[in-house]
Amino acid sequence: MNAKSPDVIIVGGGIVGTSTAYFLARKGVKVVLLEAGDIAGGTSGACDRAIMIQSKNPGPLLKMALASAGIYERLEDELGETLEYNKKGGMIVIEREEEMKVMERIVDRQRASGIDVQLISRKEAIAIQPAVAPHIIGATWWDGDADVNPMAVCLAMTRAARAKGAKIVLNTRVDSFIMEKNRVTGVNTAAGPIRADRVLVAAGVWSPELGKTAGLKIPIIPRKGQILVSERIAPLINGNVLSGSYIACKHNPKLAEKAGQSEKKLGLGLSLGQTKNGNLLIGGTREFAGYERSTSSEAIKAIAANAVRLFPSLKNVRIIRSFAGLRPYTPDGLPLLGQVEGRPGMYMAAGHEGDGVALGPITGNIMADVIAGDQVDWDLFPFNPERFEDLYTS
Amino acid sequence: MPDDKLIVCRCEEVTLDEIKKAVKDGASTVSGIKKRTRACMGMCQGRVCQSLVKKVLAHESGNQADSIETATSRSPVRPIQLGEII
Amino acid sequence: MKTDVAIVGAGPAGLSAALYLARRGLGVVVLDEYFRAGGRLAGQLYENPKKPPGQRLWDGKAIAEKLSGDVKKAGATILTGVSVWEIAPGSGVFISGGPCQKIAAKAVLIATGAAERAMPVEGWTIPGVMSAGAAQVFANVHGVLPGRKVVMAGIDPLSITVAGELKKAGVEVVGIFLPPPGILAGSSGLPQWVIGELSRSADMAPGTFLKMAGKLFGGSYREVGARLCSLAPANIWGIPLHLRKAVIRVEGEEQVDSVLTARISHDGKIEQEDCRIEADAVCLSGGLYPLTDLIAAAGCPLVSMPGLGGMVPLHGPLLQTQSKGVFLAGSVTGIEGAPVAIAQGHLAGVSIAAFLGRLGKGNRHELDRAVEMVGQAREESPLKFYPGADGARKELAALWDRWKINSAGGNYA
Amino acid sequence: MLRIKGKDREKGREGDQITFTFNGLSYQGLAGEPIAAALLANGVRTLRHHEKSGKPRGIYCGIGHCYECRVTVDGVPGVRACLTPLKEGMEVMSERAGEVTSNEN
Repeated sequence: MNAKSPDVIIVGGGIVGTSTAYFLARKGVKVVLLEAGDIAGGTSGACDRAIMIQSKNPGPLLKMALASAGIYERLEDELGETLEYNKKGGMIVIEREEEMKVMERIVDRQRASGIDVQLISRKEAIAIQPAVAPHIIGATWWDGDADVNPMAVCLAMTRAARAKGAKIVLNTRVDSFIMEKNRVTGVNTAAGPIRADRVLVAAGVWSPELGKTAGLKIPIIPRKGQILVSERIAPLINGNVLSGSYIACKHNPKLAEKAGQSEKKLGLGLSLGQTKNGNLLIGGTREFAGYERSTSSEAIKAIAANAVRLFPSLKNVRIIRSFAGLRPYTPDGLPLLGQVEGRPGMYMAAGHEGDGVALGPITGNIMADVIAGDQVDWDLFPFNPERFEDLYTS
Repeated sequence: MPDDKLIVCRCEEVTLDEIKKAVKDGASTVSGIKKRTRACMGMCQGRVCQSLVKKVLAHESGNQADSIETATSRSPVRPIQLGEII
Repeated sequence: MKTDVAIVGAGPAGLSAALYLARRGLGVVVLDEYFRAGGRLAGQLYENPKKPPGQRLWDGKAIAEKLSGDVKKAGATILTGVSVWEIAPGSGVFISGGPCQKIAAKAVLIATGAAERAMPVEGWTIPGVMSAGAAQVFANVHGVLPGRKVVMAGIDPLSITVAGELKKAGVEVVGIFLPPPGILAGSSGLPQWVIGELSRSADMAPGTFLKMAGKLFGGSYREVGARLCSLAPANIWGIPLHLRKAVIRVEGEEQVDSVLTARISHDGKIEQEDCRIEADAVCLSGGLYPLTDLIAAAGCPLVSMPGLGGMVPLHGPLLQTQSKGVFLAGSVTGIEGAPVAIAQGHLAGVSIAAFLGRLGKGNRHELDRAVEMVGQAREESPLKFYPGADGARKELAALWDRWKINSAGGNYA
Repeated sequence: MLRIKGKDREKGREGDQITFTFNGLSYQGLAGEPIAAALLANGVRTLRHHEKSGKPRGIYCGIGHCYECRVTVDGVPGVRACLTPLKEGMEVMSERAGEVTSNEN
């Protein structure tokens, strides 16, 4: 393609790929980012905007989310662009006793991990969130949760990377790896082959297809999330809101069994936030439906009913569109980060499911260190792509 | 005519200048313009401005306006109150 | 609510389909966002020179009234003030603003018509600036004028017709101008292109104003050339038609108070700012395009057909689509006039009856007849909105055949 | 008045003269005509102000596609004035920046 080969090829222009490109370029590493469509054209452009840290499972993921939050706090200054970053807190509303029990345990563990998340009373919750339904029995609240415009983040990272010498190639699909025995030495694209010693796969749900060409079975499955967008309204929602049922089911799948058939299939749970422009983002679903990204009236109605139950005044609000994104689900809920030992030259950073926005910056930061061969301050063992036994098919 | 004064998307007040800048930033589809500028994302959902956005995209890329793909239509195609569908 | 057929759009196409289906004894619910049935028929009043004497008058409002009356008499339900927000192929449509949330139906007809293409000019958000179509609706349907002193920007059959209608209603139409040149106006900002388009459509123009335009531009190339060189406006019934001047800015704070024009070169460049004209309303015209969002959201592919006004849903000769049980009629299939829409509505009705097994074996000829009638309506059509419509229809038919073969026949014999 | 007089008055099939208010001021209109038509007939062109810029907006497409003419009618926000028939005593309000609330249950 170009005369001089880059040091590193990044496949994927979502939040993980663009932030890795930025942090690598900042180190002076010569990067080419290849994107099949447009920046934030996949999952990063079809998600909500929550950086909800209190909902993360205590452990390595939570630790990373906190580090990522630290990067976000100074990112607007660093990149010189507005990212609509807003640290205005987050709430998980609790409707039922069994949810309360699960949430109590989660809150205990999170407090032990150093997050000052509070269990608050119904009255306190209503004081913070006047629009919430009076039937809730309590809530959690943490000041440290935030939100951001994920598309703005990807675009700003891209511009900053470009300014530091990275080459960004859009509308260029990577079809396969170039292999020399087990070693990855480049990629084949529609525009021709590109060689590099190191290739990072940051293609989210589209990573498995590419992995196949290197004899890998990457265990990422698309999980569809449908979200509604409202008309612009006056400020109504403070910070981000999740429903306890969503978190409780995530941490205690037995609770999900109680949900109705249709709810179970859709994986229904409320997520609610308001953009700087005043639009509400009302989620959502978690469905295994392959790679199709359609929205359905069934889901729209279910999301609407769920939202109005928890925020009754939403019944007067108009929704103006819906969209669906594909979250990269992994069997153990952790992303695949690091070098693929059996394929020298190949690196992976994919599989964040719904945590991509929260973890994108730190992921890019860590991967830049890993790829550049710099000292890595993180224990990446839990994220090792080789933890999946059947990763290699050849 | 000054491009920064000519509004293309009435709902979100996006100017021709902003749309041209988005093209320079890499947008090659209506969706690329949407995520960079908010054009086509207001109450009318692009019924008024999408054809204009496509013209700019086509012009800047040297193609025919009809070669630019229309953004995916998704329900609801008209604003609806949540209370009406529960 | 449950019925056999849900029809989206109570314009000429939707009503004509409803009439046929209801008379066949099928349950029909017609839905429209407007509070009155008739669609764009309501604003139409012209004479069709292609019809025999005595049959030339096209009184859209009278036709709409008769048609919706007949539809109701035949037993169909017309629900107005209702928006359809999603088609559920095979099971009906979801609605807002109606007596229920869903109209369950075995077949759906999309007859959503057209929308106007925007023709922006600096200052076009100032109150008093509206689309040419809006001015037509307010003047002809509601009997309210857009202003006392009106400037029209954009030169096409619709804008000339509306300017004439406004003048007749007592408005001072200051002039019809080119739109501001640039990317957004494209070829419609080029004097030469505009003249070509006008002469192509004006020779069979309905209504006095377009006929006047026909006389002006339908003549020899020399005459057209002379017009191009001349800076003086043409004159259509006292309305100056400026082929070398464009509206480049609308001015005013709370509402329009003036319009800035500029002289335009042959190749569509601003030569010099011309003058400031006082006006209290500006109409913008950019032509029509098929309103396809509803059918597209149902997953039907759109294909680009400039001859039909833009992107149109892929559909077959019997107005069927790739979604089983979803049919189309009227301008959503491509921009054409109301008589064609009525004929298409009838065809869609017959086609839906056949789809539902309600046509009866002895009545297959009705389908052929209905197809013929659409052809005939096209022949007699007084106005072609876009050149190349016939070619586009053929191309569309070929695309449909190719899809049918590739998908092993689809659902249609 | 911008209303077509005389014989052409029959163009609209609307009914009797009725009274309604817009932003608290009283106007006359014809029952059954669109709110936007009644306001235009009274010379009222500004129907709302843009939520972000505060710039005035009025009728644009006239057939319900553009949502520029949305107003609050008897407390219900986001109503398209071009599609909504006028009724006696209707209270019509502009929607202004920051005033579009949906808090009331």
